[in-house]
Amino acid sequence: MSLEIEIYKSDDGKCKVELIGRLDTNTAPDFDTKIATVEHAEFPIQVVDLARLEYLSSAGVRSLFKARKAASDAGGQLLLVHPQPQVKKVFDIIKALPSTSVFESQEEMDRYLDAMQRKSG
Amino acid sequence: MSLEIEIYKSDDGKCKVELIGRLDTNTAPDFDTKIATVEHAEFPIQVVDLARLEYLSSAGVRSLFKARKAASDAGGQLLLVHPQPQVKKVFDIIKALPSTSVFESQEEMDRYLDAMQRKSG
Amino acid sequence: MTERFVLRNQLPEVESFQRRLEALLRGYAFSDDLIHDLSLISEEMLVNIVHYGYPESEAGEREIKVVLAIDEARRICLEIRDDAIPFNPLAAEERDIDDDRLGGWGIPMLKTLTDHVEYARVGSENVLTLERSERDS
Amino acid sequence: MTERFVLRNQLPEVESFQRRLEALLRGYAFSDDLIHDLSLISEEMLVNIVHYGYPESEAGEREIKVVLAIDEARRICLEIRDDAIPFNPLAAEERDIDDDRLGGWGIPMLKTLTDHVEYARVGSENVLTLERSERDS
Ligand SMILES: Nc1ncnc2c1ncn2[C@@H]1O[C@H](COP(=O)(O)OP(=O)(O)O)[C@@H](O)[C@H]1O
Ligand SMILES: Nc1ncnc2c1ncn2[C@@H]1O[C@H](COP(=O)(O)OP(=O)(O)O)[C@@H](O)[C@H]1O
Repeated sequence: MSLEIEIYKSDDGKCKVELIGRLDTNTAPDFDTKIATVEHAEFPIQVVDLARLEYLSSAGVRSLFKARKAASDAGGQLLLVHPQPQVKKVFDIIKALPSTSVFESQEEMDRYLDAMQRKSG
Repeated sequence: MSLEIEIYKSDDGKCKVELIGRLDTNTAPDFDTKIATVEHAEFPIQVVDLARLEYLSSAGVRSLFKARKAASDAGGQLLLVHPQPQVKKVFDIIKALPSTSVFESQEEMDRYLDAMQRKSG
Repeated sequence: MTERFVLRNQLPEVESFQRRLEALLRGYAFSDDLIHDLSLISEEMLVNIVHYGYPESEAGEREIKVVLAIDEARRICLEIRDDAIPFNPLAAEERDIDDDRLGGWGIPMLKTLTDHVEYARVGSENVLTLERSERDS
Repeated sequence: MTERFVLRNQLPEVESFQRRLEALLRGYAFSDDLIHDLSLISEEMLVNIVHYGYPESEAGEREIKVVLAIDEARRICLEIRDDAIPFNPLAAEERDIDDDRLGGWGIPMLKTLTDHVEYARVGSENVLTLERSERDS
């Protein structure tokens, strides 16, 4: 009935955040605090892995959006991957979410990042 | 036609290695070198994520086994997760592989690790 | 069957209500999908009441009443009653696409995940009644 | 159809053969599963020949010949011919379960992933012939 947050970092500036459990009114503040510890300069691309997120309420959505905005304000990106059915349902209600920020699979995300890099490079 | 190896580490001693592409005669030496850089004392549990591994030959199996043995010799563990069908097929041929080292999902692996911890704690 | 709950206006009560609601519906063999949706709507509506309905100074001192009813057709009716400031979520302005506020999702969820919703101000109370049955998936 | 390949006894040749084999079979609309299996067996057998069959000092100087044939029934026949030291993989000792060597998987794969395998020593050559058709999955 709670949230576990695992933050993994690679030597080459990739950061992956795994959310396990529920991101809701109760647990969102903990997510806010932990995601804020990831330096944007060092980790411009932050991937939030939702594979084990069972429940997302609007308080959680708000936290994800805040983190996404913080990343993009700092010139980086925060991407979401592997939403499960209940979580996908919530994203579907929130139609305003750009399709370029939630990816079904890591492959789909890789293709997006590759395309982006080709454009900017 | 090659292998990408992404190594992620958490502050609390978890290490996740993502293999993308092919682990075969050509690429196994690169895996051997990179996995050897992960300190067993600091990261007793190493998780190798096979979600994006498309091809595994016996040279790759040998490398995974070597890494697994190095981890257990050092008192740690190396676990494999998310084998795709072609990779699962290879593991099936190698019946000797203990069922406690390849997991279909992260949840399954978590349950195993929890049970282990309860036993030892 | 009808079940009554009384919650104080503070967040931990919302969470424990959700757990009880989920367990109860699970006992009636409703689908994970339906249980998820009702739990989610409950969180959205109850947290809003706690956050916006009462002054900070009265936190934990007021009561929110919830009635859960399941009829023979397995239609679920949830009634949420509070004596907070008048607020009709159905009359609240629709969020528009260009809206760049980070929040404001609770009410769209209420509308999408229920079959029918009604609001009434009855005396000093907000009464929100919502219905939901199993959906084909 | 029949296609002939000549490889030098060095690892990069094995990999490029695999790529050509995969492309060719893809052109014939074989399943990913079958293509995977034949590519895998090829790697296993050809790498073994390169590693164990020839002295290190002759690396890259000898030829391994491969013939791929596909018959009307879409049965695939792969013949691998080398002039390395005599070695019959079918006569090689079975790995046993308690075997704690880290390797030794190439030959079990050969047996599992083909429908039929034959070995012959013909003059100074090892001739390994294997057959494989689509399998129900
Ligand atoms: N029970 C309530 N009492 C008073 N105002 C409310 C109530 N519920 C919602 N509101 C108002 O409606 C707005 C939209 O609510 P909602 O869609 O849940 O999004 P959010 O809570 O993220 O702002 C809130 O910001 C608040 O101003
Ligand atoms: N072409 C070959 N020529 C000579 N010896 C071979 C050949 N292929 C395999 N062998 C022998 O058979 C053993 C088992 O081969 P294999 O099952 O592919 O496993 P591995 O190569 O991992 O040892 C090898 O260790 C080697 O001694």
